[in-house]
Amino acid sequence: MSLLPTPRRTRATDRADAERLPPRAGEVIDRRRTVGFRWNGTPYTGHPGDTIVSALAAAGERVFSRSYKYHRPRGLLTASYLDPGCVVQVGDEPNVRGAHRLLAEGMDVRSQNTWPSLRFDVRAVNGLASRFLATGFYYKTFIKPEVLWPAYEKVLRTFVHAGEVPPDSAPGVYDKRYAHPDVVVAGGGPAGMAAAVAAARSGATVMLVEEEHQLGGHLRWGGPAELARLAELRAQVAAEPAIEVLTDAVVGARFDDNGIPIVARGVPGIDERLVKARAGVLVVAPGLVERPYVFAGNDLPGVVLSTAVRRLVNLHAVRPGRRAVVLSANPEGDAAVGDLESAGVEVAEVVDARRGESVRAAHGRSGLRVVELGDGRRVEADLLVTAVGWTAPTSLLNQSGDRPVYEPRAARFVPDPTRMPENVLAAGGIVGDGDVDALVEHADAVGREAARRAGRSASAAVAVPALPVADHPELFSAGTGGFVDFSEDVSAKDITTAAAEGYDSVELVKRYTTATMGPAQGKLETVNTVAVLAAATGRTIAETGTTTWRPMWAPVTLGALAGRSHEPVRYSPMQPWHERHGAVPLIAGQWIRPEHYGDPAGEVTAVRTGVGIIDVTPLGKLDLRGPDVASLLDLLYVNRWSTLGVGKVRYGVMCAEDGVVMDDGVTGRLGEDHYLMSTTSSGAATVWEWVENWLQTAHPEWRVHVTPVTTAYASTNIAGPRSRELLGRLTDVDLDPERFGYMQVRTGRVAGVDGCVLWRIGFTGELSYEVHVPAGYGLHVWEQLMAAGADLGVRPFGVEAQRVLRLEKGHAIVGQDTDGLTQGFSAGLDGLIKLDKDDFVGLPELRWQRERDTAPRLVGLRPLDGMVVPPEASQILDRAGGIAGRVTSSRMSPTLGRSIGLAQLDRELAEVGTRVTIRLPDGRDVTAEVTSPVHVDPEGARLRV
Amino acid sequence: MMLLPCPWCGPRTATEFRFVGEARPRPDPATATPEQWRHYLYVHANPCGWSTETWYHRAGCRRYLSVERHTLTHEIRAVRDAATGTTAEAAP
Amino acid sequence: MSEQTAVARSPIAPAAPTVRHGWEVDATVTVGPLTLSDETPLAKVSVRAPFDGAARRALGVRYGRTGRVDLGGEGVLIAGAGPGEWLVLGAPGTGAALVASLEELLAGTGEFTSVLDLTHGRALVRLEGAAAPRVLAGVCAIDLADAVTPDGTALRTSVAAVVTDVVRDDRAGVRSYLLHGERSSGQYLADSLLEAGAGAGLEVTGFRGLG
Amino acid sequence: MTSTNGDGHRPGRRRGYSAWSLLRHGLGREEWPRAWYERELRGSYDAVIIGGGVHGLATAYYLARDHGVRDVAVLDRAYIGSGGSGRNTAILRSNYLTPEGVRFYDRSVKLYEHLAADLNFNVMFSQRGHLTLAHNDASLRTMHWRTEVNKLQGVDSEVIGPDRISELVPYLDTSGEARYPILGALYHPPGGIVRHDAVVWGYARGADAHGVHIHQQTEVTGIDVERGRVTGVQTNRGRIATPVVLNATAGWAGLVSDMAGVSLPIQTSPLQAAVTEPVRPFLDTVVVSGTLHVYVSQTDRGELVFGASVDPFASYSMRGSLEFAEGIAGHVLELMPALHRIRLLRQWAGLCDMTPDYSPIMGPTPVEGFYVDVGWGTYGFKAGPVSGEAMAACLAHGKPPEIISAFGLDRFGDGRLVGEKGAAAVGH
Repeated sequence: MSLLPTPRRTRATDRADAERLPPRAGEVIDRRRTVGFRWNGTPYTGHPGDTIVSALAAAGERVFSRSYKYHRPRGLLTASYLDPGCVVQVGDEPNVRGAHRLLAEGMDVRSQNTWPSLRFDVRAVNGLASRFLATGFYYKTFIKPEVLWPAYEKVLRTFVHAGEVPPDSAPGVYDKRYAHPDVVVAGGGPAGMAAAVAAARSGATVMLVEEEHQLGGHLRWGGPAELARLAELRAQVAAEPAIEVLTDAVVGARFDDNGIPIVARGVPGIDERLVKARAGVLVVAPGLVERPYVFAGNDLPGVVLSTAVRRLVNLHAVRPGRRAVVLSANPEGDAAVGDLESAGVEVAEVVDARRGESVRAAHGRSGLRVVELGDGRRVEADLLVTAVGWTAPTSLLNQSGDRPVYEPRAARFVPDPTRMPENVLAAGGIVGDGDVDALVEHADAVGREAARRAGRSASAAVAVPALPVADHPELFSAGTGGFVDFSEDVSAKDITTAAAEGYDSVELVKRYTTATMGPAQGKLETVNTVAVLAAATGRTIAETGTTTWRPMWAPVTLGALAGRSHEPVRYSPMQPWHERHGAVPLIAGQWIRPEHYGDPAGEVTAVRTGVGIIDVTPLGKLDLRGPDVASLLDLLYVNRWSTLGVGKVRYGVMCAEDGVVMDDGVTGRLGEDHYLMSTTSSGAATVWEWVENWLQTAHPEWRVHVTPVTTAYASTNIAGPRSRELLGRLTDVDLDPERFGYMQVRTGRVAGVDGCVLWRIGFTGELSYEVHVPAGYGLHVWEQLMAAGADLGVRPFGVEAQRVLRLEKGHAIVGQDTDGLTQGFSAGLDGLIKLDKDDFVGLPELRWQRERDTAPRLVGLRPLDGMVVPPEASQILDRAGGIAGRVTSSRMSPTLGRSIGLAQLDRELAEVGTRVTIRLPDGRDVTAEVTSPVHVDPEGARLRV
Repeated sequence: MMLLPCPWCGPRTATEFRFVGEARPRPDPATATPEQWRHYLYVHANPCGWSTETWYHRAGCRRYLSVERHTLTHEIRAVRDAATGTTAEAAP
Repeated sequence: MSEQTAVARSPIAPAAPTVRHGWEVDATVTVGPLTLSDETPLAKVSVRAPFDGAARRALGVRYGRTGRVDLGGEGVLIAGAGPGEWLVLGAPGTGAALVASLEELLAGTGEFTSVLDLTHGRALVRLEGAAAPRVLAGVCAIDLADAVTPDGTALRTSVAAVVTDVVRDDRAGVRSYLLHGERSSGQYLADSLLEAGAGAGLEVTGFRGLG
Repeated sequence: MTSTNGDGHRPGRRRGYSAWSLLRHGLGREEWPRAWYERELRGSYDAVIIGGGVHGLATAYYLARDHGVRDVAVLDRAYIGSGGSGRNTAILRSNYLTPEGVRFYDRSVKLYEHLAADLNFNVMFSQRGHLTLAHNDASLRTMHWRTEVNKLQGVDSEVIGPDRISELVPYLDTSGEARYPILGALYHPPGGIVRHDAVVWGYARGADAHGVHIHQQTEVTGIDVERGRVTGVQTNRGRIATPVVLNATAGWAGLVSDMAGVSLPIQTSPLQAAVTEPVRPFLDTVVVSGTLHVYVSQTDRGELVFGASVDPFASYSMRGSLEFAEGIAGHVLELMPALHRIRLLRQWAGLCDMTPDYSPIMGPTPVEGFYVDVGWGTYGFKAGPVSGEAMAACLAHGKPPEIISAFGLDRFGDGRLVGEKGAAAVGH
């Protein structure tokens, strides 16, 4: 007959608190209140302060998930954030750490990776089949036939061990803020608290960050002495206003110059907050992580760590089992024995590893039934508690440049103080061992030193007392099998096999077996992996080394990382009018501007036959002042500027030093030493930096002041044969063509607004005036233009009409009709480039390009069938069917009633009159004739009226 | 991200700056051979160690800076204004 | 020639529009402890000169600091916005007069200087209240502690991913920041601040002026 | 180059992997043989390949298999696959922009399609399709351009609209309301993902079986050049005499070339990547947005793998940055807002050897016997097999085969750049 009671199957509500103990001194639950939730659809209750799993454990549940590969039942192991068997789905949220997340009313908690149910999972793999799923099996199978791999893969994907994200997942609330604490303390145990208090008392501002829901670390589950000490430390922390305490929060990483992301949950009204701290000094005090023991059956529900038992009993007042075996190698294990006894658990056997006693294996199906001891005895038990040692979670130290070294005497890695950067310190168990007094004394010195290094106290360097490491037996594996990585279902045998196959370095074994790559990021698994590998290869643990500890310490939601969306958008002052008049928006970089107002072809016709106005505010504009502006322009543009008179504007093109076309625009000379330069909309910022670059790094002696004024002016282009008539109704500037000719600039008053700049230019090929008005009056002037031009049939036109108009006129668009390798002579700039200038940016490359004369050319293109509009990017073929060029711009011309285009075309085919073949996207070929790029009014007569 | 100690603005996150590249002298365009010019255009010393670079503080003082930076550790040992030579000590 | 009285508009849409000093402004009045006001109508003049010469002495303000001075009979705020770069803020409608006064002030220096009225090219808001640093810390990486950026600090940095002049200009002992940036993203900047300040109770209030 | 095989090792295929062998090993106690062996480091080799990543190992494999050159050492200063080969996001595609690029990467995809069978090692190439999203007119135009060039080279690409995009990836916000609306996408069905480490191991196992020596933890500290030609390499384990050296060290390529006195037009910058916790598979295709600098795929393990563009400055640091993680998360959520509760698990970085035109540098150098297979930027993994094949031919015959003739080092001096910037910048 079994010594264990048979679990009784009852309704869950009957079992609430079935395993709950009488009140404990350090318990964190509020027994006066209950919290209702559902577990796999069944209602349960717990208390405020319970984690999801402590409430379920209190109700007698012991299985919380199925494992990744073999779908083995898994229960509680660490009872902390790291617990690999307690990952659950909560509502929309996948992969919730059930042994850490506090219970909340109405939670819908479900097990993950189970089908059809947690209790009966059809994918569960028995011991025999698991041999075939051994490490590396994917690499060795499904190789042939190749055509079947996609089908295999589909099946593999159904095995995925994870929660799910519904496509209509409700939005979350995430926050992000910057912080500049003098000291960040990672870890709120006794050492962290003491370090924080000492730093604050030395004048530092401190952020004290604790992963759990309360400060205190292991003191919380200690006896009366520890609890008294805890209360004292908490009071000291609370008394320091310079300490900001963040619980349920983690230091995610340590980046360059102490850039420290802190991820905080539990902030009211916020799902998760990312604090971007830039700390003077980082104090690393995460304590130690208890390490599981590797032996056959070590993943059975009921096999737990000593710290897990102590948390469960003392914090949540849950009886973890009925009959226990304890494997202890340290005081924590011994204390667990006391806790179990005080909780009424029968301790059937204490196996003292310090006396050479051991555990060989655990047996059971859905939970532990029998423990097999090293001496061969078999003990019935539903609980096996192991206390075999500690892992120092050195991740933040490694990220700081430290290389912790293995200390065999203590059976763990310890920091190498010689490699710690000046702005990082460590305290507590990660450094060494001692009683609470020793830890606190050490941490107090560390805290004072941290404040000093952060520049908050002028004292001499603080002498930090030594914190020696205590002896601990090296206990990693019983050599009987078992799991090394619970999250990834990697067994000791897998590691040994991998090493034997040649994957015998720690990085290769990690990659081959995926050990340490799961959600705990190696904090539970790394050292055991290293130890098993070391044993398999005959090397020491120190020789074997560890894998890289990468950010993040704990996984962070994408929502918190993203924070609020900061995607700047820019609007012209006329935007309200555009919105009211049905403009279809076009997103052009940060700018939102009208693409058209419903009828782009009609807009084109209005410009060609009457008058239209377009908002061109996004055009880049730079105000240039000083006696050396002309020299600057001569250097940056390929054409000549020193000859430009006051009151004149000129078109210019800039190339980079490799001769590639960079930007273009017109620049006007407003006064003797005053110019206004325009750039493309997308190039505005780049050109400004470019100008400053040449001024600051090449010609600091030039006296030029550059000020970006893109949005100081609202810019409107008034275009069409009746543009003069329209503008004349609103301005005091003399528009007489004799006195204000083509390519000239004037300043004056428009619609009652002073300080306007008027350029007579012609991107559209029509008589046109570009009016730049102080931006605050942009909407006013625009409305006045529309009103004053009503009888002239004035129409607003958008970017699409402008594209057609400029294409009819053969004006290339930089970046569309050119690309990242298009040099000046391939952009139709032959007449503009002045190779006889002494210098300009890109001159040598353009000189060589001219000499070679082999580069592609920008040409006009007309399909013989004028009704065919070849889509832009259609390829042009040479006679052998190879690529000879491409259509860069293509539209139906409302003015000509036929299709027209621009193309980049190989030199040999670029002569006017040549017929070329265009391959359309649908596969058809059409013939087109090469023409001049200028399709409408090649003489420019319409511009000079 | 590393902090870049701007001589004008003090230490700022590197995201406020634009990396322009290794400081390289421009050959005389009148006499440069294609080899010399394209060496200037394309070839980098690309050291794993100390490098003298140009950075532009686009979200701050809008000055071009000459920066001595270690490309592995990201330590920065000297920063001056590219035009005026001003260092943090000399900035007002 | 036909025209209507021109009204200037800020890029930030007012909740309750009214016209003052020739500008459309927000008539909303809030007495809450944490406010955001659109101060775009203020005259904004940029001055460029050598960073450490006679012009700087004439202006009396160095890079990184602010000063309030009387210029041509107007009280103005001068901020050392960059090395060799000053931002001068004055009452609405005084831009042209400020340019003239500044040009006169600098004429005697013998240095290469430029004075440029940027009133229409920039957006300007004021974030005020004890909790202002908390709001700003959501969108700005600068340390806003008194020890680092005391009252009278001027700096330029990224605020909600937009380059912004941040000028600390406390009023009656209450934390107050002027945020000055390129005009067309003014609405975006205001929206970003309101979003960052929603949890802290940030409210919009009307134009205040320099006072 | 002559073919020798000095240590008497019998080249050829060792006992293969198959379902049957798995059964045998599963039932019995038979141990698997080593995938490759630790060989004695000899004083001389016919060829020394520096860099034990996919490029170096593939070159060695094809040298031995196709050209009979077996006296080859592959040196890695750490472990095989420790550089870019084990740090990339394992995306394969051939939808490049230039005809030279398309042809080259298409050959690579073709080799990948049969690599598992060729190497008798399942590299898990999953051709689940590849979408490059366009959020504005300019990028849509580039997608059309790439599509047309691809089609002319026989590569399967097309531009598709929001409706079809939505069918392929229902989680994408194709509403048009987004800050970066999805206007269309370049859809490339042959693209997909592969198990990157498996490619490294498969080539290592294959090369070893053909007699190649793989030496891990062997760092090159110098390259001996006499009278303009290579005579050997210095390592932390002693000198190796050799007439042929291949630099296949990606991010460290400049440092290794400097040892031979060859300057390269390369700047090294980190490329960061990240992986989330697993979630139930919902994303079948690879999704890329150049405008948002992000690419996303989901592995068979359920993890989302993210990558971005290279860090915008020169650096050899692989420490990574928070700004990368923030940026990638923000951009992923712009595309797929429902994913906000998924957690980023781990981030890392690799080093990229960026060239001015985003095309590689392959072939001989001014130093005789010193070859380069470098300039791999962010697209080296995609090109592993074809680079190995081409560089093996190049080493064996002393001159580059036609398929890489556009990628020579001399193109920079001659001003003949191969403009892949538009397709490669964030073209994963």
